[in-house]
Amino acid sequence: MARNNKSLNRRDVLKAAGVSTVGIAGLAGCSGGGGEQGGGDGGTGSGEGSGGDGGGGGGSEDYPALGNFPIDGNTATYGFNVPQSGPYASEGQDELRAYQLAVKHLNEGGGWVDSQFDDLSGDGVLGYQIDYVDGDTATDADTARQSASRMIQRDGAIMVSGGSSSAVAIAVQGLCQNENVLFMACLTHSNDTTGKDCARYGFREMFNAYMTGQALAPVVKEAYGEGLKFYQLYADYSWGQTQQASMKKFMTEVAGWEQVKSVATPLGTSDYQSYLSEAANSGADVLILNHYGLDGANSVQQAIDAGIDSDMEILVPLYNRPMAEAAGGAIEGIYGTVAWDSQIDNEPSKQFTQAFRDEYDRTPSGPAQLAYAQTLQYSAAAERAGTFYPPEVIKQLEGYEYSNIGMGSETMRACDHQAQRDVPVVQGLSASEQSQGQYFKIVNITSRDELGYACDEGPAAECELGPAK
Amino acid sequence: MSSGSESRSDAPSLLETRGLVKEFGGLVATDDVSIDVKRGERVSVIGPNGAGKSTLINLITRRLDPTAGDIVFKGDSIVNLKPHQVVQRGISKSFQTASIFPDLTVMENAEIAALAAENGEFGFNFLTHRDKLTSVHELAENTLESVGLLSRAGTTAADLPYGDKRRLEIGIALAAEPDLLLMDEPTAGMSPEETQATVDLIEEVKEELGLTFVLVEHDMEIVFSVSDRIVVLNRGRVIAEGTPDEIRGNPDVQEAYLGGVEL
Amino acid sequence: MSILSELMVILLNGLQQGAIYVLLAVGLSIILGTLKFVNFAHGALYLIGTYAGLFIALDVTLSSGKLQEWGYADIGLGWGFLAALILVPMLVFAIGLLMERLLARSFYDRPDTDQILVTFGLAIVVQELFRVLFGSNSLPFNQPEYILSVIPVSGPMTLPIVGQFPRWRLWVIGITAVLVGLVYLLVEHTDFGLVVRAGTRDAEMVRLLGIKISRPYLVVFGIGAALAGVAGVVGGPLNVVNPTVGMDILVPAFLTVVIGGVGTIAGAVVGGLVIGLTQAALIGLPALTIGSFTLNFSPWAQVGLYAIAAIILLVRPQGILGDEEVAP
Amino acid sequence: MSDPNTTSDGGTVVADESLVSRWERIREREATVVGLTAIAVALFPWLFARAPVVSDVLLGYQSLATLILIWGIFAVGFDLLLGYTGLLSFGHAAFWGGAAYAAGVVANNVSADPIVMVVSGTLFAVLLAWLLGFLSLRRGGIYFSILTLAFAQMLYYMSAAPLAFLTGGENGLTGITVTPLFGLFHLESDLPTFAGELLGTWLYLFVGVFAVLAVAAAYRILNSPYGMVFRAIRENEQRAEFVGLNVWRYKLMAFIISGAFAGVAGSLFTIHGSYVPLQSLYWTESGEIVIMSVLGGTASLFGPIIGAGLYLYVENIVSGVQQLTVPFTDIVLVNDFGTYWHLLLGLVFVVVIWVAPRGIWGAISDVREFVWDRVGGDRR
Repeated sequence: MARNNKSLNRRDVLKAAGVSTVGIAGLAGCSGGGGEQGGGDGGTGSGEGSGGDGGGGGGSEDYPALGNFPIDGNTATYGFNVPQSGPYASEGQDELRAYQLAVKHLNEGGGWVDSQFDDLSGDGVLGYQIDYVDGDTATDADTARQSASRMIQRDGAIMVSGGSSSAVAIAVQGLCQNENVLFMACLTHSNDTTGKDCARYGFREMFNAYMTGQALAPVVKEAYGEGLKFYQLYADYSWGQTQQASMKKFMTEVAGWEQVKSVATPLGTSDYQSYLSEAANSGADVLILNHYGLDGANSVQQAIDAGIDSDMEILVPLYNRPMAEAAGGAIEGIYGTVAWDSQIDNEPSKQFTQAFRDEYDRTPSGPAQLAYAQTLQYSAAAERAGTFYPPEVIKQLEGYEYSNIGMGSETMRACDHQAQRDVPVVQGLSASEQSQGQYFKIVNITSRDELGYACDEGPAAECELGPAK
Repeated sequence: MSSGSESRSDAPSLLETRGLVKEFGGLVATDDVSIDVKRGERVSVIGPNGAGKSTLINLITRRLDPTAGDIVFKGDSIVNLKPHQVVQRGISKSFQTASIFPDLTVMENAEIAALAAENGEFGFNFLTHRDKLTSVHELAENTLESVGLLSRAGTTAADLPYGDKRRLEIGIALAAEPDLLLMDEPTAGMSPEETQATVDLIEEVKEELGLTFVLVEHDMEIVFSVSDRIVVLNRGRVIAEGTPDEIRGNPDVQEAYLGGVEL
Repeated sequence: MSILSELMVILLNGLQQGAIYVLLAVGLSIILGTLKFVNFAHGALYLIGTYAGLFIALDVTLSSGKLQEWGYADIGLGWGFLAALILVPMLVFAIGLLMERLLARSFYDRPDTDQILVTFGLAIVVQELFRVLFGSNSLPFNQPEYILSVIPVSGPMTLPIVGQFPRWRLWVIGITAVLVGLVYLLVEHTDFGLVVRAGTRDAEMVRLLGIKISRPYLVVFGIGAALAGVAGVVGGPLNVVNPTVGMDILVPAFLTVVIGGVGTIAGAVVGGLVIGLTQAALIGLPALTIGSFTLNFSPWAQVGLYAIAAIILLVRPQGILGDEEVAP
Repeated sequence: MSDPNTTSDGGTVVADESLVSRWERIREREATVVGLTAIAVALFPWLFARAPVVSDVLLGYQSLATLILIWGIFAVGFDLLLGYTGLLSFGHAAFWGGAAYAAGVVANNVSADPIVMVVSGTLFAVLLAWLLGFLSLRRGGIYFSILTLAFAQMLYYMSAAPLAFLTGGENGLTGITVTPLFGLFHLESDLPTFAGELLGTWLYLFVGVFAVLAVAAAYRILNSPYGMVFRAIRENEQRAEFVGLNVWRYKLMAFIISGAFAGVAGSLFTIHGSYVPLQSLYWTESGEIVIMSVLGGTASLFGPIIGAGLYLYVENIVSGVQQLTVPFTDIVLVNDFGTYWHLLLGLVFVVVIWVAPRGIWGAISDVREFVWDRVGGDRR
């Protein structure tokens, strides 16, 4: 992995001067953070940034120290917190690729920096070179927080991005709020992220469970007709609960279907046979599996094995790539939503896909697009603000309208920091049609006009953003 | 019943078993065993392998639950007590193999036994520094002195020679200041010298403390030299009981246990 | 749906869920009972069985892990499921023998805690090794369609009363029954089994009787391991496969042993049935409504498994079929 | 022992006033142990996160220093059970996570005062330990380990789903805002002047005080009758019973005491993170404390703390190392070094159990004794 542009960005240069390679435990050195071109940090991460004097342009004269602001030296560090081990590692790797690509484009130009983001120059941000540190969340909220606090406290990260699993995003977002560091959420689908657990310092580009229900309902009504009965299984945690509630609401209201029963399955269940037997004998026409990730892969696979697809239609509200990989051909023909897909036909999507392919020789996944977009989005906001001072960056992001990331016209809503955007609806491909990075076909892009909720409705009603400083 | 000990028949009973039966699956290990130990008496239990000696000891120490029967100690039934409660009531046991705390020092070994004697089966004194427990320390010292190990107080118990481990083991049993000491083959696995030393020790204890004890032993020499009375078990039943002389001359015992060999 | 069919569904689901636990528990139980050895790495043997089964039976393309990085993404022999079912037990049997010789043997005379710790460590090492090599992504283990090209084993089948039921799950029950039956015959009706049975009761006695016990020990360990391997092959296709499957199944497998009682095959079977049926019943039972309060059982399915273990242990510490005198 | 000469010299050598033996005696003293601990706790975050050169080599940071102390408290308590009493619990996540949740729930609903949180979390852990100990100790040996594991998993699943209304389920317990200590000091802010440079935050001071207290309490317990009885039970449980000790109750007390330490640590963990992850009840957490204690060295007071530090250091810092190079050169030994951290720890763990069951602290003691032999001369 090419990491030679990476600096640890810590302490002042004097302290580090004599140390060219850092020794670990007296055994050997590490060059993970080789060159010390950066140096300097924003204090110990608890709001006492000890008066930096570095590189101008950061507006350190105009604003007080806050979080990791002001930035010492001439390098700004982003923290990318992704699953690198555990069941979502492949998703995390793809996100990391996109983050690295974004950093490269920010510093050297290319991709959307040249074509879509007028605010960005391709020569760093606000005169600072962009550097990054990455961490492994292991899709575990605790590990993710530890990793994020390392980035913030030791490495002086001015912005943290990441996600994968709403629990991780919510945990890290809370930490970032306390530490006064921006969190640009990547893949997190729970209503809570911009609902009851929303934060002033957190921004979400991804849509949520509520919107998934809204996006799917008209499509499946069209495909399967009206007056059907549906049966739901849902993972028994906040995402699953909100997901099944929104499916119930919109399948009833929009598609005119009737719910037979909705059954909770414990999170992390590996054997769904007992639940599926119940569902098969319920007399329903449609089975909605509100499971994500591994739970989803298992429940879909087992539903197919039990022959449920011959009598019932199956819906999987939210797909991701690891799940599709694990379930294989079982997802054939099953409707669901995805964050983004490389087949979406517009300029930004094509440009991103091309840039990603040029760099890595592979097709980017939905989360990769989110990772790339969120990194550029933050950088552009800082440019517009003219400073990295977090409250000013937040002001630039709140209520911002854009249409440059391939999902149509969007608004980053000020009241809950939830992007108002289109949602892609897809169908799974058969095993023989699947290829590396291609598991779905786009059926519909449900417009944002048909989605969402007002600031005093649904999840947004529970949101209190908290202070900016 | 206690035909062999007229001299003491009017003395109070210290330990009495009444019709003790213990079955394992279909096998009867002890069958209707009733023995009576008077205060101050030294009783030996002998019998061939599998006669039920160990089972009897385990029943008395409450390691095993009897299938039927009762055990009375100092006038109260102890059949519903737990092993440590039996010890607290005054029955101490010395094990077949030297059962000590190997990684602790000799002094600590004695102190643990002394602690149980002084402090009872349990206490909430987990924030009391143990240097403050002077009575425990004194008792431990006295105990070590009585078994002749005080000079080795600081040695790790595991480093003692086998004979000394044995002495320590008996010391641990004595530290509880028991009314009755059960000794399960105290000389098993010992060299002749060590055996002699142990016999001397038993004699010594017998003289000094006037202790009541029940001895289970293979070595006839020891049995006949230290016992007031002998109970012979065979196949779980008491087949004879009496003074060493009576047992020596009992034809049943010779037949069943000694295979007819004249002692 | 009639009550009868509902009960039948619960019964079948319970049998099937319990079956995998039984396979693991029998191995754990005879090793624990005979060798007095606690094997926390039993789950790792299941893990090895699952991956070995997958790679023998199917062509697999890895999407992560070091093997993929090194250019060996396409692994898997594609020899079919029957080959896996025959080869994997042999492989894991051999691994079991190695484990006994190289590791377990040095720990027979050490405290229980050391045995648990070292096997726990081994389990971590195996899991991490698999993660590094094959990636932490889940791999699909597709159910075999046919065995011997003619006998259909996957897809749904229609049963009387019950309705549709996945065919493979019936096979799981069947294969488990046959294997456990074979082990039962082996232990109850052979000289080898005599040593095992005697060893379960009193290893010291067997040693005194002069039976050279080292070789039967080795074989006991091997058989226990092989059963875990088979469980991996049979259970693998029920779920997606990833490096944590071994650790995930270890706890229920141990619970099965504890519930049923150590050292008896019948105990392991009973334990597996109790756990499987408890889970299936909590999921399958309709919600209980008292006035305005509705108690839904299914969220409690996982909890119920542990609760039943707690209750059984309170009432019968030695397990349902455990022998009182053997229990420490 | 009251008389150091008796213990260390086998009672055969009388007073020996060499420098070594005098120092030995001082070292034994409680105040010294606690004092040294306090000094170490005070210097640690500065050395780890701020000192010139040293902290650059270590790559440490403040919140990891705090976390190491918190796990250290947990490990000290755990070792009372594993190292001294010889009971291997695989379910201590129940007390750590249980206390973390209790402290969090109290903070959200009653009072978010840090002291109230610690007290309520610890109290909950103690009650839970009493209950689970009562059940699990019905069986000895391995069954005890399995039962503790099972009960802790039961709590995990309860928190995951049926009790999600209280625990936040998979998302963890959020929304905790810890109020200032004594209503005055914001825990996350830096200490004034010199103390700030040395210790860092108020939170570290708060946790540090508990860490020193924990060491003092553990030291006192080990030198109380309990310490003796615990070791007796470990050495020979049957014998302990047959000197008339109620072994079962002492074991239960050992379990409860170690649960209390886990409770203090778990509550502090909630204060440290203002968040409780569901994972804090998962069995891997129990596994981690076992690994920490064994690596550091069981049956020693400081070994487990060292183990906790080492484990967290490897988990959080070594895992981020991308390339392992020969020191002071650019020669790459291993690429992607960080991804192997778990595997490496597992291997080290197995090796430690196998050949060096006394862990790192045992190795340190051996070296020290070796040096002592050279310096003091007259020790055995």
